[in-house]
Amino acid sequence: MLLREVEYARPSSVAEAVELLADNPNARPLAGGQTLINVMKARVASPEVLVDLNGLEELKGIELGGEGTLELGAMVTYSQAMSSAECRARPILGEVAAQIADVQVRNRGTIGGNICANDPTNHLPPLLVALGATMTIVGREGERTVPADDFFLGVYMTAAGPGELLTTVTVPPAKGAGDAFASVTIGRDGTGIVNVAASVNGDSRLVVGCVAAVPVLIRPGSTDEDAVREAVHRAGLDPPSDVHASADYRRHLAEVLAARAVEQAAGRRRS
Amino acid sequence: MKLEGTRSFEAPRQAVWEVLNDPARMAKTMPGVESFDVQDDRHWKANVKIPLGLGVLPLSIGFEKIEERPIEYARLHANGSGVGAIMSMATGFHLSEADGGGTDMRWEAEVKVAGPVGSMGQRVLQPIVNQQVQNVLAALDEQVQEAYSAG
Amino acid sequence: MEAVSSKTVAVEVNGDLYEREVDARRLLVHFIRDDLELTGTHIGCDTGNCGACTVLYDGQAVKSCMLLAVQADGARIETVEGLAQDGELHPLQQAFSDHHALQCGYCTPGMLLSAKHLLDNNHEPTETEIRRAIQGNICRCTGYVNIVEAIAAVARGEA
Amino acid sequence: MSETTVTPERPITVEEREVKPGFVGTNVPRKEDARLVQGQGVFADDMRRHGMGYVHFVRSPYAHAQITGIDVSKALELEGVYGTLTGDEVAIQTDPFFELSTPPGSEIKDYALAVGKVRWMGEPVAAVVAATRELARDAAELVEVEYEPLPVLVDAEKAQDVEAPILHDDAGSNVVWSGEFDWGDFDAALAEADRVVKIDRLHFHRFSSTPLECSGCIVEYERATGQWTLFGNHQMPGVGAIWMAPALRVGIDKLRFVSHDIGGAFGNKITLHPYFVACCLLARKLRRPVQWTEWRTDQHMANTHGNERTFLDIEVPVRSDGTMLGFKVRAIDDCGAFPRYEPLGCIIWAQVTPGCYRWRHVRVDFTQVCTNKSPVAPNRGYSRMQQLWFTERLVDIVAHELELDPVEVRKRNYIRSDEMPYETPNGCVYDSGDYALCLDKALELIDYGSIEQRREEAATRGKLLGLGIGSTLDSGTNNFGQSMILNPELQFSGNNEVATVKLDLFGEIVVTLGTVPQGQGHETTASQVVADILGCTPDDVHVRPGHDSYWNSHAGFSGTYASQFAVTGIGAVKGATERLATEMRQLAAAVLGCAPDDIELAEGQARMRENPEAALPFMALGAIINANNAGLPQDLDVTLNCRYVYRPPFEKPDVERKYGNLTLTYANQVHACVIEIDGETGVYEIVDYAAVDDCGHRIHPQIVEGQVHGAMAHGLGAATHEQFPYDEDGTLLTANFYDYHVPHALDMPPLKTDYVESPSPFTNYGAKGMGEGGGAGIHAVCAAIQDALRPLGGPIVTDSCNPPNRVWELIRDPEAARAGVAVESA
Repeated sequence: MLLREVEYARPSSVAEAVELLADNPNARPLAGGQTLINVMKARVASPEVLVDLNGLEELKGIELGGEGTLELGAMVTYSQAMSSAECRARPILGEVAAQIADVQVRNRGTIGGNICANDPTNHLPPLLVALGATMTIVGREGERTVPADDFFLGVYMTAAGPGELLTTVTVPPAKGAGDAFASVTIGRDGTGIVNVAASVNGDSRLVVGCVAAVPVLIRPGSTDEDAVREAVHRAGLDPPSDVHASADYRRHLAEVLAARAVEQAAGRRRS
Repeated sequence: MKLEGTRSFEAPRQAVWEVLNDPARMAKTMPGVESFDVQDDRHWKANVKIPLGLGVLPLSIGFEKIEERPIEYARLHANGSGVGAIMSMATGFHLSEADGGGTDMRWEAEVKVAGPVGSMGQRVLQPIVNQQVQNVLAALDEQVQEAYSAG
Repeated sequence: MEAVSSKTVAVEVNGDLYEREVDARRLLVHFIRDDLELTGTHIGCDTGNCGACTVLYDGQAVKSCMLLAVQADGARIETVEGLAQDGELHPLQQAFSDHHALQCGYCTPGMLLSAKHLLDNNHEPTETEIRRAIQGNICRCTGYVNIVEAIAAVARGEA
Repeated sequence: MSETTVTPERPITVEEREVKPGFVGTNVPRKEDARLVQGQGVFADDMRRHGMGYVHFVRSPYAHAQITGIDVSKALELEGVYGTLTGDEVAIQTDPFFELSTPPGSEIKDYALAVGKVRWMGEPVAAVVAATRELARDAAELVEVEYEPLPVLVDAEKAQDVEAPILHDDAGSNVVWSGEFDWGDFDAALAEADRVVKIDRLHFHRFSSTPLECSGCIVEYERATGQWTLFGNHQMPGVGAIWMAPALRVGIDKLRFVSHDIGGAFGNKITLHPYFVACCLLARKLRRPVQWTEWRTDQHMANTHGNERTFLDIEVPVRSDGTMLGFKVRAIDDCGAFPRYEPLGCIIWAQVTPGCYRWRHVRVDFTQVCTNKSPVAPNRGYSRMQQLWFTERLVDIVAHELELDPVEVRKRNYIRSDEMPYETPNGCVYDSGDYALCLDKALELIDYGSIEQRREEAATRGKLLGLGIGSTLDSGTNNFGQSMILNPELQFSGNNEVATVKLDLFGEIVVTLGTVPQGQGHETTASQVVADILGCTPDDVHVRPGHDSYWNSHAGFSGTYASQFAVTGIGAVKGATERLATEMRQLAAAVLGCAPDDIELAEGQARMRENPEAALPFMALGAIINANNAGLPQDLDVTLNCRYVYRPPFEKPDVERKYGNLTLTYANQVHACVIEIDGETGVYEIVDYAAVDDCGHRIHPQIVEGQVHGAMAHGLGAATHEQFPYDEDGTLLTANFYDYHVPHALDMPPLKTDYVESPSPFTNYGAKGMGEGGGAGIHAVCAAIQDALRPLGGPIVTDSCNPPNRVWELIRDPEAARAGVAVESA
């Protein structure tokens, strides 16, 4: 509770938002606020300016392209992703969104906020890496796209740097891929201890969350359980040890959950 | 929390050692350093703003060189305090000659963090500290390269 | 456009329009409790976990400790004080009492609004759907047994 | 001349109302609910006062350090800051709080703020008051405190080591209190036994009930009289005042405690006195009301935790048939940085020394120590929960090691219903109960007969199924004389509670309780008792919400704690109401011209038994005595305002033998829990759960059942996730709800309940205090995990908190988890 002093602006366009962000290196975009406001309550971070994105309709779109490419505005909430007909093109999105926190958080929390916060236990960073999504980032200099693999830089840090704004998350067509998400959480649907996202289609993309500052992408050569476990083992994960889980336990869970996620994803694959 | 690792530099041991003992160069390895004062050859002070993505954590940090055995071992203590935040770090650097002329560095660090950052939860604290240490090491690498190529 | 450190907001709460100047840093929950003196909305944590501060914000259940008051300009908010109409308890309020779904009553306002959000959107929830709907509301007294039962009773039209 | 003058010839006829006698024992609607469901409750943070300032505490980031300097000047320069308070001022203006212990604990100096030294991370070091909450926190950040860190002690087992850092130099030792308890003849039991089961170590973890409303108060100081009014959520103000008044160097009546609604307390709001004293000093110094609200992270870091207890070198003599003869143990209790309510926990456990069992030979070496952690205080099931967990672990470990059925071992060792009232080896009297019947009912609810079949079915799904039982006692109504066993100098014994019942001017029945309720429905249950005695309905009875010490309806032990309202609170209400009824009959008799015995109270009237037409409505009685009393007989000693102090029948204990009756009633609960463990991950789910409760006659069954639900949820939370662990630097690792996981609705299993009613022979209505539940959920989950893992090498559950990581460790290395347990032939 009880934030430090802060200034507030509610731009009416992305361009205006980018100007506000670029004007002050200590300005931060305010999306759903379900992470940022809490960090500010703890006074761990104290941005000087909050640029509220909630008025930007252009960031709230969900579009399904003819070929099955899904474009999600950064301000799409988890609840919207869960109920969106377009999102059913990639059902794993709604399935995972439904596991995030609780109803109230899902009503406010946004896809863009989830990945830009990149809390190591967040659900969407490993999922979007597994799906091979790309992120569109706008800055004063213009627009660029960054593959999910390169987007996550650290806890609370992504390729969308100061003065920039994530606008769109583009999820490629499923093309028959099977997707799955497996996790062990603190309590039912709680904070992740380890989570694993898998997308299987020819080559498998397996991504482990909660074990490092950024999601860890592993490409097991096959969907065979032993091969998957071996690939995770060889990845040499160095997860944190904390009150919820030892590093050993997290390493073990990464293998178990990877095997489960890949098995489920393979089962969901449409050949 | 305890962290440790190894790192190889493509520079001779003497060059690495000099960087480790050059406060001005060490200052450049600090994340978000704003000012740096050398008090004597064992004590330095720095004001830093550690970037945490969502904002910055301002700390003023005092460094003390505790022990040194030239060109093979150095031990440093750092004590930082900010608004309600306390950080302390004890680090050791062991240098040895690598095959082919480079230098291998084995390092360990014991980091203690308390205050509001701690209350942000277990899930973020250790990854943040880990990452900051990695950043310092990467910067150290740069400084070594820079000093070596300049020298 | 300029960023501002305070702002006048117009917020509709329980059908009444309030205009107040607020600091940008003021959380919506403090605005509701301290500035509007609607103290039925409670605070039970500082991390967005407990749900005691749940209100309906443009019809959506949200935790008012994770919004700024300045964001609420133009919003329509419903708090526990708005549930009873013309002296008649809302069916959920009555059912909570009938089923002994509250003890200390501290989580109750937030719990009622989460339940209302559920029933506004789902007229025949299963027990699991009820539990999912109140997962973001911590109660330390009841073990949720009677809360789930009370919500189910209202859904069945028994209250 | 008043129209309401009443004579027998002209009785007032009142509208006939339906009056249903016998409200006690029924589920009348809760009186509290109407305001609470409408958000109209008044909690600590809901009050405002003109010109008040907000308090923010500056807290220590170190677990152990000397304070070498505090500079508040920058804080004072901030516009909107009203003032500050530091430890130096506190040390000058107050005396240290009274300590309950004998030396060395008695030498500890405990103040409202840290004086000279900090002893846990989060300890308040200074306080700032400002015009807004936000400003107060801004200013707190500007207070500059210099520390010199000291070595940190977090491991209670190392507290007595020579090299251990000493927290309290005045005490010269980290030991607060230690003592030997030796009842029966343990050596003879060893000789008599066929086997001795030895267990190296069992550990009961630190957690708390984390009431959803954190602590808080508004304090006003009246300069004219030197009186403070503390509107807040202290749950035991009588005892709070005993600490605070001497510390503030004032008489006890200078402290007026007021509470309205309290958002849960569970014992965690018994030791708020340091914060309240700081607020008193600030209100006096700054000449304005001050308001303090504790936030969640503050509560976790620096309010109270439950006692952490380690049981070492355990020996259990057993006969081959599973008859257990007693136990020997060395217990180390960790009370954190300051004792405060402690060392009472060093004796409270002895209320339930043998748990539910007929064990006669007990030897306990008990030591309580300070560590650099947040201080402890009572926490739902205070000190008995630890002991009951220990006794339940003994039963399940013995059964496991001797390959006996835990159900059979329990039944063989349970105290039998025909032995009630039963005197334990240390002189406590279990009043009534049928533990075996409760167990049977619990087993029936979870369909015990099908367990083996379900175990096999679960195995086909890769799951390990286990059954666990937790049998517990809820000892209620303390005999405070037990404190004399710890410290014979203490002048505390017995117990008391107060109620005042009056008939007001317009006939309103007004009840004032001494208790300080926090959700237990006292307004409702009190009204049931009053209605039955006065012949009216609970709706006719106004029970004042909350507590106000200026109502003069409280005594030294008033409060809501230790499962006692059904005995003490109800005892007081019943006593006061009976006095009022007697007076009403006397008054009616005087007016109607008959003998008091001729009058009955029914249907809201006092009327002549033989001539119901001759009746006075309550309103007439109230009006006569309060406003129309001319002509009443001079010797009629009637006030219609009756205060009664209930005093349970206790003797002082035998201090030499540490022997005596420490509690009046023993409710009991038996829980049965079925879990399924994922053998690969250690993640488990509770798939079936039953709780059977016996608290004698239930005054309001629905409220009783609600308490059973809540206690079970606390037990499950503590068993699975809730813990307050510290790292070696004394950093709390679960500083708020990010890491301290409290069960939510999806975490809770389906719950089945049933009850038995074994009336207490010692109380009104045969009721027993209840609500704490003795941590049954913890015991049942531990037992179920151990049972489920039997096929995997038989690891022993030695810790009370078992999150998935720990279960996985049991699976991975069962040998390590068995290493501390041995069976020896005697």
